[in-house]
Amino acid sequence: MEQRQRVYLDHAATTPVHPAVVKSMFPYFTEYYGNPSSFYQTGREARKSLEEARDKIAGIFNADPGEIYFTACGTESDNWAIKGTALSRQKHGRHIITSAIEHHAVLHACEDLQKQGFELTVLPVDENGLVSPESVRGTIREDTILVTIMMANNEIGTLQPIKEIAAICREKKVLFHSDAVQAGGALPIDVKDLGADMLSFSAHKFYGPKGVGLLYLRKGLRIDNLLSGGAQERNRRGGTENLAGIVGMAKALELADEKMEAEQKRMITLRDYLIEQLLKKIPHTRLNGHPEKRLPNNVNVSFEFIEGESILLMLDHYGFECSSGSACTSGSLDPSHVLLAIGLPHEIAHGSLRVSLGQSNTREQMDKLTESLSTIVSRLRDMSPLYADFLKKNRAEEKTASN
Amino acid sequence: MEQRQRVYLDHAATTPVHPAVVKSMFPYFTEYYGNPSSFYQTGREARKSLEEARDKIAGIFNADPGEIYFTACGTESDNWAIKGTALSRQKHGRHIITSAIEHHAVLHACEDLQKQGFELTVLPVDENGLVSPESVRGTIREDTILVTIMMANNEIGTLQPIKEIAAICREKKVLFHSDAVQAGGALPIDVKDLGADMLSFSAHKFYGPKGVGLLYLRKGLRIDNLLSGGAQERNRRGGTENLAGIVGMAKALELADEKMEAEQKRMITLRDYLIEQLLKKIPHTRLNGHPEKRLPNNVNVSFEFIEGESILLMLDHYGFECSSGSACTSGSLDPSHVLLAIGLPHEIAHGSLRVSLGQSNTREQMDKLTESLSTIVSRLRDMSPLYADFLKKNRAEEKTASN
Amino acid sequence: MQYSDKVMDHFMHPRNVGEIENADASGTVGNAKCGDIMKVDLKIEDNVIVDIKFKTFGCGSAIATSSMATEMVMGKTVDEALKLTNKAVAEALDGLPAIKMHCSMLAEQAVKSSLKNYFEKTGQMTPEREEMFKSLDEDAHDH
Amino acid sequence: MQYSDKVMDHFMHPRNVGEIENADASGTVGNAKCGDIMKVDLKIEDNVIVDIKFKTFGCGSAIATSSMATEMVMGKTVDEALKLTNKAVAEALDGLPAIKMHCSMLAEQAVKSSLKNYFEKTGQMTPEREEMFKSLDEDAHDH
Ligand SMILES: Cc1ncc(COP(=O)(O)O)c(C=O)c1O
Ligand SMILES: Cc1ncc(COP(=O)(O)O)c(C=O)c1O
Repeated sequence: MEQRQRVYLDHAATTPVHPAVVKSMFPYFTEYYGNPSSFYQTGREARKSLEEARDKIAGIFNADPGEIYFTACGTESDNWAIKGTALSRQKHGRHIITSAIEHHAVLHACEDLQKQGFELTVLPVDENGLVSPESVRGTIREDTILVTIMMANNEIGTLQPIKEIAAICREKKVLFHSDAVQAGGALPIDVKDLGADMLSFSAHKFYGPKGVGLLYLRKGLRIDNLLSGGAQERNRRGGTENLAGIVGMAKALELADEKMEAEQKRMITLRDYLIEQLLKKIPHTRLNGHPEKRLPNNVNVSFEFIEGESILLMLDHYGFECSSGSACTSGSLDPSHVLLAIGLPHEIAHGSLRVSLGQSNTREQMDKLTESLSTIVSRLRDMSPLYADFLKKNRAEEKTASN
Repeated sequence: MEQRQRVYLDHAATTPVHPAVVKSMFPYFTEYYGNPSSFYQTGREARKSLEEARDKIAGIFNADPGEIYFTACGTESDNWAIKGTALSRQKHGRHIITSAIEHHAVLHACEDLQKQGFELTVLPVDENGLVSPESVRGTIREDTILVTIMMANNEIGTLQPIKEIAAICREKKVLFHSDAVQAGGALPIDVKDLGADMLSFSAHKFYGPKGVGLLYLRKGLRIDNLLSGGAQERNRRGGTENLAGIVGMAKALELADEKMEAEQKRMITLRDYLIEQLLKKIPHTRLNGHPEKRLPNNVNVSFEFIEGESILLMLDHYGFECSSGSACTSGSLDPSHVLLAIGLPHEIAHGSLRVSLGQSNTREQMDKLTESLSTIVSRLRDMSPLYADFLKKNRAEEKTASN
Repeated sequence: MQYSDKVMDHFMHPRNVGEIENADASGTVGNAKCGDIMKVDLKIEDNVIVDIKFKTFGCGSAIATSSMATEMVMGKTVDEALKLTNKAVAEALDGLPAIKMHCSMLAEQAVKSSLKNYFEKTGQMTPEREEMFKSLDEDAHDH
Repeated sequence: MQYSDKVMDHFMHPRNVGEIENADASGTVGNAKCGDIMKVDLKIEDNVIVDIKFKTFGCGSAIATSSMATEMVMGKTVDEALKLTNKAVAEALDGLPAIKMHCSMLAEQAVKSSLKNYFEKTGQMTPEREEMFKSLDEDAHDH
């Protein structure tokens, strides 16, 4: 394949690690390599760095350091919050509420519990991907033990009314978890203001390293362990701490926090510009997800009559790295459950594209992307029997109309 | 505290990352940062590196690449193997067999299951820390679904007869898991020869990074997921892969494998020299664990009449970083469950010291350590009421004898 | 997942894209729900395929296999064309990722479906030929 | 867990280590099972502690608190010594890690236990003094 300049546009999948983050991690491999549980100097140094990272992160989220638990990834945080709550609360009830557009880390964790006899209610979303807080209220029962609704959707970018949902759960005395993996580092988060009981984060979504995440667990809240073992994380998550990763995560969050406002503004401008250009320059294109209540960096569009993987493949050929709404690449032929949940017909869902912007992206790249996409979409439409049918139907209608 | 040259002697707790390993990881932070599940070039490159790492590791263990599942640590591997087996086999039975000297990652995972209604048999060990294969055979019942016995003990270094136990389990059609965290990189491992169904490893024990481990799962074996989510690891372990960590783990294992024989020999020589010196130069000292069937780098001794933390503290002051058999440092006052399991009285267990050697340690350091320990032990004995009692009793006995 | 250079070539520069006006036969397989539709038009003279065109809605390998399959039967007699297998298409493309093998299946079936249409239209359907289409209805919605 | 410099000083250079031959009183608290034993010997003249020695089996902070506690009561009258609190010992050491506070408790109790022995031996036990020892038996095996 010919090599061109690559333009990375899939920051919702993962981000490059920020050079300053790599630098912050570096000493922990060969120099400060101690086990934070160890007694001697090298161990104490490690412990100190560990707790400094925790303090830093807690500060940014307006949490207590004792509310931050380090994990291996967003998936672990989600599984721990959901399964840990279920196991610890099963005497009170076995009913769990989630939404139809959750990440698989949440949905599959819930389904694991379903197999063990828990009952699951999966709330629908509206055409913009919004969960209605009132539907949460209406669905909570006597035996409901957990509501888990994501903060920001990873495919269509829709932001949920988490604060309202948290308030309802608090009122109803049901625990509330939110998968905030896509929100971490992108939106300001104040746990006290938010009122959620548990929040999941993953470092590699905000220019931190892969393989490290965290779970915010509100003070006083006790849930069962998922990873039992040593006394790490105050006896609640065993395993020698990934200190380099944790230090890196803290650094990455700090950097994101410092430039949050400016970067958010820049992302929104870029995002809205790209959306505008795509809708203007490519006919039969629709925006998926909420027009305003969406992640600053998320663009998700459907191009009618064509299929997503072939769009991605051509984009890749032209040097643009994006993601599709079709799960075709993962070996399944089903389009994304999120796009179906917002009511897209299968063939439209198949023709979707997610562009998730990041720190290195520019307006110039948006122009080039729009241009390439214009070409790609026409080429694929020219090959598409669906488009041919559409044109024929159109022509027939025009004829009828002009008669 | 005054700064002296530190001598690190706690390689069973964790190891520094080998510089070549750090180097191998480096490109994966900022350059090859793609998500291995992504479709485009950056993702495909990541996928390729991921599978190369898997192939390399599989080759070293004589396993199929499809039998290697990446995890976040030894603790996750242990929890997954044990809980995953239990949940997937509970219709066949709810009885699990383990040993009294397992790491807490195994013991606590088993205890979590106990709380959920599983039945646990904890096999005793002999005075050297050995589990008897025949006791495993005798304990297996109709409803036994899992036997989990560690390969090498992390405190006293005893190596279990895993091959025999695996054969018994195979004969009895019970799944067999072994926590091989301390054996990984230290002993040659051939999964086909060994015959275990599941094996846990953790990279930071063999000069790889913290926060990455693996579970070997024999081909065809299906257990429930612990971390459900995306389609990673063939749908069996969700979470974006810690690619830098995985590449580092493969590199570390490769390095360990290359110099396995030579390093094993060197370690055993150093270990036996230190044991000999300590027993010779410090009276009332005993070796814990099996004299021959032990990890090449493990020394565990008890100094009678004194307490472990104070030994560690003085050693730390002199620049030696070791670990104690007392769990005092972790906030509990109980001595290690392993030392109690081999029959040490509490006060002897409290006075234990673990020295776990590594690549940088030398014979000269062993001499210095012995010297420092001589001084430390006498100083502490001079303060010890137990030692005073012992001396008085001795004098009284001598008197009686000479009468 | 990595496509071969051959697949990429046929994807980026597909052969025989289009429709044939007044085609002698055509066939469509797949459905939008599954994410793959292939339509094949044939121009046939003396039972020889003198022109073939396709339109495909689908992933990269769906387009590449359509292109390759049409190229492979172009100029063949209808009975030779009937022997086209998905394996042969995949091999001609230097292989397909395992999860994409169904696309080559679809290409085989699109060609066969157009041939079936031809035999039926021209009254040439024989029991032997009928036999070759047996798998068609089962598999087409099954991929 | 990090010890203060004061703790390290008293641990590395403990004051008043030893035994007193023909001590006027002595007391031992703790047990080997828990990993801490402290023994305190007293030499008392005119109800004033003129000498005090300890022997301790235990962790770093057990040794440091023994050293500090003995230093704090040396030269005091027995009734002044009776007012020693674990909190005062810990403070004098610039604090102890939370999980080590029980050690300062043990030091307080070791001193008190020796004083109790003194009062009993010399027939000086009064109800008021008795009151001061109430916590002794409960806590000593409880830490
Ligand atoms: C025998 C054994 N099993 C499991 C573990 C847990 O490994 P990790 O800390 O990487 O989770 C360790 C080390 O801590 C160990 O020594
Ligand atoms: C919303 C959401 N939740 C959870 C995850 C899982 O995070 P990780 O891959 O770090 O386990 C992701 C990303 O993959 C995500 O986007």
